[in-house]
Amino acid sequence: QDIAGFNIGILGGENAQDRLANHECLKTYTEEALGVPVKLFAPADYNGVIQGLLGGTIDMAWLGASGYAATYLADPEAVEPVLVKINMDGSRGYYSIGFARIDSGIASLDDMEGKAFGFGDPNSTSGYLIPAIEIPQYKDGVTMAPGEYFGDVVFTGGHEQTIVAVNNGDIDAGVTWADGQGAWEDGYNSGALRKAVDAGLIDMNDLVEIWRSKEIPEGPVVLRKSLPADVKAKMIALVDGMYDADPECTYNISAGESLGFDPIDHEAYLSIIAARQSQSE
Amino acid sequence: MAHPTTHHHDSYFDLVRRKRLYGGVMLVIFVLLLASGFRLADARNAGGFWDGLPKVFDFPADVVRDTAPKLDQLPGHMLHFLPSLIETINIAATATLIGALLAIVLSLLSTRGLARWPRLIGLFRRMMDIMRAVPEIVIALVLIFVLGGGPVPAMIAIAFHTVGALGKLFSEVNENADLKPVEGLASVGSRWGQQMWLGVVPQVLPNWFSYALLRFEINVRASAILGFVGAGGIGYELKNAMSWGQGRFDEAAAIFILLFGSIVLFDQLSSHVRNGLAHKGGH
Amino acid sequence: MADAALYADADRRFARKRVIAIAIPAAILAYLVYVFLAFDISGLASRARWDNGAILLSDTWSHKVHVTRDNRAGSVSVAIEGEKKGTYPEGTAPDWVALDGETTVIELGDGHIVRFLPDNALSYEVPGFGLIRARIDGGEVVTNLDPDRLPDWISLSGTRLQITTDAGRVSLTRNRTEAFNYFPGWELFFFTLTSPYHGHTLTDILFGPRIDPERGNIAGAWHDFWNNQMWAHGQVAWAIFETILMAFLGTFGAALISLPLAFVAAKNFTPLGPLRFALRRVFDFLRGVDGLIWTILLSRAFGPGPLTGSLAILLTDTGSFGKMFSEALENVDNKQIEGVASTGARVAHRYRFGVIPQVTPVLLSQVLYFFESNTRSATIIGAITGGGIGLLLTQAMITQKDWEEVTYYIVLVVLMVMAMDSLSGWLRRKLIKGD
Amino acid sequence: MLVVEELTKRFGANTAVDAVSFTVDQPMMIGIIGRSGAGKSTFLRMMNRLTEASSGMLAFEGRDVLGLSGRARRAWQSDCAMIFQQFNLVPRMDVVSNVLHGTLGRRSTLATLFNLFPREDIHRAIDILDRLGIAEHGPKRAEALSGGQQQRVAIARALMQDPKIILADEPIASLDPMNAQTVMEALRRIHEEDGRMVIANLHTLDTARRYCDRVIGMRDGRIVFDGTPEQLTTGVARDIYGAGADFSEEATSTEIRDHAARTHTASMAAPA
Amino acid sequence: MLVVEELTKRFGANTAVDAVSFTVDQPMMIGIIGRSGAGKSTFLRMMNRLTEASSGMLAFEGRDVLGLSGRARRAWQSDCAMIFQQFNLVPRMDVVSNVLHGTLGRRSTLATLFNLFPREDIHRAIDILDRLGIAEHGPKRAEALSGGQQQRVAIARALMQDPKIILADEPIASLDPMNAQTVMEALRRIHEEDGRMVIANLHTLDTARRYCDRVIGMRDGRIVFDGTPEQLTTGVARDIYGAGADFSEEATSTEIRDHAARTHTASMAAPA
Ligand SMILES: Nc1ncnc2c1ncn2[C@@H]1O[C@H](COP(=O)(O)OP(=O)(O)OP(=O)(O)O)[C@@H](O)[C@H]1O
Ligand SMILES: Nc1ncnc2c1ncn2[C@@H]1O[C@H](COP(=O)(O)OP(=O)(O)OP(=O)(O)O)[C@@H](O)[C@H]1O
Ligand SMILES: [Mg+2]
Ligand SMILES: [Mg+2]
Repeated sequence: QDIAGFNIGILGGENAQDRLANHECLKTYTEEALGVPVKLFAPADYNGVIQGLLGGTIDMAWLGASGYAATYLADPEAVEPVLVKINMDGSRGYYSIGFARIDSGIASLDDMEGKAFGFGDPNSTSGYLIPAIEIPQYKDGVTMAPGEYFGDVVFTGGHEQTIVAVNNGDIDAGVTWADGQGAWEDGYNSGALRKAVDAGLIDMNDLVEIWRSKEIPEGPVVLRKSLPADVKAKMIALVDGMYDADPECTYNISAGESLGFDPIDHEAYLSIIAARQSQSE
Repeated sequence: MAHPTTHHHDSYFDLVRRKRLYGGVMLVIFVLLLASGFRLADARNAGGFWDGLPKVFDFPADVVRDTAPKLDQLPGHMLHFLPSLIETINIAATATLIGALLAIVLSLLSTRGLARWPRLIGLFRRMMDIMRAVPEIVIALVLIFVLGGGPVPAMIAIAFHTVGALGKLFSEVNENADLKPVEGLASVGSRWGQQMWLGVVPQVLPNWFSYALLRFEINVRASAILGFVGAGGIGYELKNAMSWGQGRFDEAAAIFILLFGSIVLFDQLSSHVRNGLAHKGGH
Repeated sequence: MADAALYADADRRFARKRVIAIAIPAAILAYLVYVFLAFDISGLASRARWDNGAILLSDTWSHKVHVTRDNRAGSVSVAIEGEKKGTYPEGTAPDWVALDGETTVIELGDGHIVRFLPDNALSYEVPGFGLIRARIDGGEVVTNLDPDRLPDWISLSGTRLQITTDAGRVSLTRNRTEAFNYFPGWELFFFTLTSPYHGHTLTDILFGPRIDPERGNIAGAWHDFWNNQMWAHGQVAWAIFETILMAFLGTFGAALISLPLAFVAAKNFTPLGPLRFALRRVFDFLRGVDGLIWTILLSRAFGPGPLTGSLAILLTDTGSFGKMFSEALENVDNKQIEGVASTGARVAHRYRFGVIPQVTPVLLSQVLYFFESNTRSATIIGAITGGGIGLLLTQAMITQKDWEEVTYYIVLVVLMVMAMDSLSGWLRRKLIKGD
Repeated sequence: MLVVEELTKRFGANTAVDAVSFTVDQPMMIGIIGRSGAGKSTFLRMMNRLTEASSGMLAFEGRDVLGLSGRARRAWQSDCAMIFQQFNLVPRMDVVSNVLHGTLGRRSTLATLFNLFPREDIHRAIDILDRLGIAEHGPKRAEALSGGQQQRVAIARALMQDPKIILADEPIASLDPMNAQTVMEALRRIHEEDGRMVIANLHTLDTARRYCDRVIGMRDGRIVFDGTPEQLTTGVARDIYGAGADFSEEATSTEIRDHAARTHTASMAAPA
Repeated sequence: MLVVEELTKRFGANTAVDAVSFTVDQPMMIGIIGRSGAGKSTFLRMMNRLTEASSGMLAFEGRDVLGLSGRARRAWQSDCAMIFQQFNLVPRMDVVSNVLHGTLGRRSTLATLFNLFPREDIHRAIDILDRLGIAEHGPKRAEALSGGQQQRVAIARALMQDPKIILADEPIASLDPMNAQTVMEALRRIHEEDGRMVIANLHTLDTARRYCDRVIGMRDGRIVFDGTPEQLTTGVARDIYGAGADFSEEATSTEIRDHAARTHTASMAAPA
């Protein structure tokens, strides 16, 4: 069967206008490859793209791992993961980093008893799902229910807001994402901390890392399952081969340096899905 | 018999022709705008209108499916979220109160015939226009950046917008106020504040009050919405529950019922009070 | 002397008035105090980050240029706002940066001079303070500063040095040496560095010789301005249009739908009580659920985009209009209807000539008022569904760095809303008073 | 040609029109007088079928008016034009359109829904306006006219119906004396020139005396007087108005007599 | 004690008051007459400083009235009470409060906000109302009173100011003759008993003749007559009113003469 158009949903920490601009090259390539008009959508939060995928109005997106799990749990037949970004060192993961202000005297989760802790967006893997599961494993007695171990647990709304909130002292510690490469004082090579440093919002001397998750798999590029097989094949080939064909465009769509994309499948996300399901209970 | 009045006939037919032409052109333009606007929006949307129409109830169905087995937990959830609801209502009430008080001052300052400094009327009007034009969400986000999350940024943001919105309505009310009492008070050597308080306020208070109530209703909704961007209250809880999706829709449903219930409650309450005012202050 | 009873009565009345005059402000004050306590306003003052506010404020009217040295590779780059799109071509730099092989000399102005020295060293001459020297030694930051007597504008740890002065900001870590220089204005607002028109004045472009041999000046300049990568004016214009489109479709669509429904919900036109009651509750429901929530519900069926936003506005407004229209219909003056009815006119004609002419001005003015206020709502709705200026605006705010863009968008939104305000006012006057 | 028998209207416990009977043999100008609440309006409204009668019979040229329904009822309304105290025009529409509404009983087609009336009707409407001396106001909105002019528009609308009867419910109560005279004279002329029957509710005796061929007095829903203007003595008027011996006819007068006194007191009363 | 010199007020090109000069040596009751637009109101408003003069001088007991500002200006307004044609009371407030407003020139805004009027002021207000014969209406809202009563409340407010001068701008123009008489008599009594100066704009000759000690006639902003009531002949009046030979004094009269004619025309004009 044929398709009349192709819609790409894009997420990420950059502002919408930059995101759209960065994906303009992908749009051009896709139009060439599929011969149909392509539209880009940059909704404000994960939920917008997830709803689009579930409703069948968005054909392709690059989701976070938790976002994929949410989509899968809502409708296993909606999308399939096809590709994942490869980092400069060849890894396919990143970390959730817990951090606090250095002058608060907090050095680890042990010092967080009775203090306020902040997550980002509930649909974020590193900003919520993984720390929500792994932090309680830190030691006995740690739970994520407000008022039990932590004095309060809040959602700040996103990585950027978490950083500002911790820096301001609104909350005592929070979690955000980083690639874990490079040095703490630079805010690592990439991630939300690095962006805040570059923007002049924070001084890494003021902050300290208090916790780090296990490696989190990068979120997959997903395609709607009901797309025609040839469309899927063309798109996979296009994105997979992008790094060789147009490194500049790869840089743009992966929001930084990377080694391009590699194929991946559903199995890689089983643990995340299980984690998400356990959080839903 | 038509002879002496031919020109009446002609002039009327001219009028009719002109009116039909204008009316027709306006109608055509409007229909064209609407139709092409719809097609454009449809084309720019991810999903088309006609394809989406049958799926309109998918999302509510998901929510219901998720909530139905956990119906017994709803009252518990509601109780749990009640403090957030109260926070939302407090935000709206405070913002309406502060906004209305400032709007009163600004509206008096910008009403011809009442203004303390007639030359500055334009300035105060522009001020209100701008306050009205800036969306609450913008101010809230800026303030969250400076003050941190919580109810205060939302309160200030809503109050700011309220000043502009109510200020305009209030000054329309003021314009219809009878100036005779004001002049009478001016002639005894009273100050501006006394003239306003005794001469204007008693005349316009019922109308001010009814507009302020209407605004309060709107502000309850606005403060719930600002919760979506981290300004606390019930909106924040709703957003978290909604965007998690499957698994927490029961919480979303509970919050939704709370929020909707209180909006309807205030709506009914305020239209009740306003009707009462309208009838009492008939003249 | 008047009757003592009159005195006593007046005294009593005035005493009561006085109590009311004091009780009402006191009640309001008490509530405000309660709220201030509940919202912890006093604590807020201490938590407020005015320096964040200062960054925001300065960023709204100024921009910064990053001079960055990669301490591992040794390469130096100059980039406006540190963005790839604003990077100066390799080997070029603005005139306050001297790229001199090993050493880079940066004049921040007011006598502040920063030098990126060989071996990952750094010197910063701060007038009135002295020369600050720092370098990376064995992965550690080593400086000539006395760690116990640091001024509060210097932040120093074993791994990082940061100096913030009025002239700019300098930081040094193992990986990078960086200097920020601040300038007023929105850099690259018209043309990015890649455009041949960058740095030319308007008169140059309009009347000067051809700058780009390929294209005419005006067409070329317009093209580069419209497609400016940094500011994306074309996209922003489209976003504004999309926002207005959402408001337009939503408002007028709702008006068309609610008009017939309002007749059904009006007491004097529909004798069927239960039907009227049911319809009124539907209106309440549509109105009670905010547009934003409708947006979320609808995004499953229609996906992101302006249509979803329009439909959300349409749903809420159908509720509002339904209620307002039916109230207007209940208030119609019966005289006109009776006048038409007395000639033996059919029901349809009674409505057409007895009802429609009277309610049109009321309805029209309500619709236009909503149209204006919906352009503002559409800004917020767009922020969630992915469309219009609202999305650009909130996203630029949430990422918290592009405050100059935020300012740009806010100015545009305010202008847009004010323009809609005057347009609707103009239409109201034209259609209602004139005719 | 008009027979009214035991016509009654009850609003709940209150009987507004109580077994009214009378007969009219030929077109004439009839005035109904009576004080406020006597049932005058209710009676006219029942004739035009704007209000349903509770019981009784009303026949015009053999037509059983009260039994008509649907098309026949509308045809009757078209034959029986009504003029109201408050004019009951459509104030936002132009004068000619208002007059054209008089044709709606006969020409209620789809085209008229869009305010598209036949050309010859428009010409006739303007001619009628001309006859009433207000043709030059044709293109104006009705609300832009003075009360007297608006009432003449209402009369034009009535004439446009080409009715057999014109009912006028206190046509001059909202008008100043000058305009009142013009309007009453117009009605009288229509009666005389076209031979149409006119029934007018009036609240002043002298108007009824001056313009009518026959006067019916009502009180508490019942007819208490039916005769010629000449028979209408002050004593009879006292009965109709239920007034005591201190009743002064002048208290109800609208005649223009004492010009100087009026203008200055009128100008004083207006701003009060 | 009152000196007016070359007092002028221009509204754009229009000169409303044109170089008016006169002097008053002792408290008296002065009537200013002239037809509509002659500048009477503008003159009084300038005296009270409700309208700023364009040029000229006005001094009262040596005080340069036009140069005052701020507190001194308010003190002058407090000394110079004003009574308006439309009473200019606060209609929704009770009568006693309205009278108390006369003391506002001396009260702070905050005290006003909380309704803190001293007890003795309240009692004095009631005494004044009593003097004017309306003490029993004290608790009623001002709007619930008849026009004549409202004007007396306005006079009470003026007396509450304990003023040196009372300015009255057509105080009886909105009143019926009965009430007009009461109000004029009250003003006259105040003048005679308290010795306050009263300046009243009047639009009728006979009132001015009957109550005033001195009459000033204005026409087109200028003083065209200044003398005793006795000097005010019909010829002079013709000058003032700019009327031709057909001028009848009675056309401007408010005296109570023909009661029956008045009441019925007044009742008719009201609904127009
Ligand atoms: N729709 C109605 N419902 C109830 N009672 C009514 C209604 N219309 C009229 N009445 C009552 O019927 C009685 C006669 O009223 P009607 O209007 O016919 O009197 P009228 O002679 O025309 O008086 P007016 O001079 O005030 O117009 C009055 O008591 C009135 O209150
Ligand atoms: N605020 C104003 N702006 C412009 N012109 C004014 C203003 N007030 C009064 N005038 C003009 O000044 C002239 C004198 O007016 P004024 O009201 O003093 O006359 P008057 O003698 O009191 O007349 P009336 O008997 O109608 O009250 C008139 O031509 C009037 O139009
Ligand atoms: Mg009647
Ligand atoms: Mg005057």
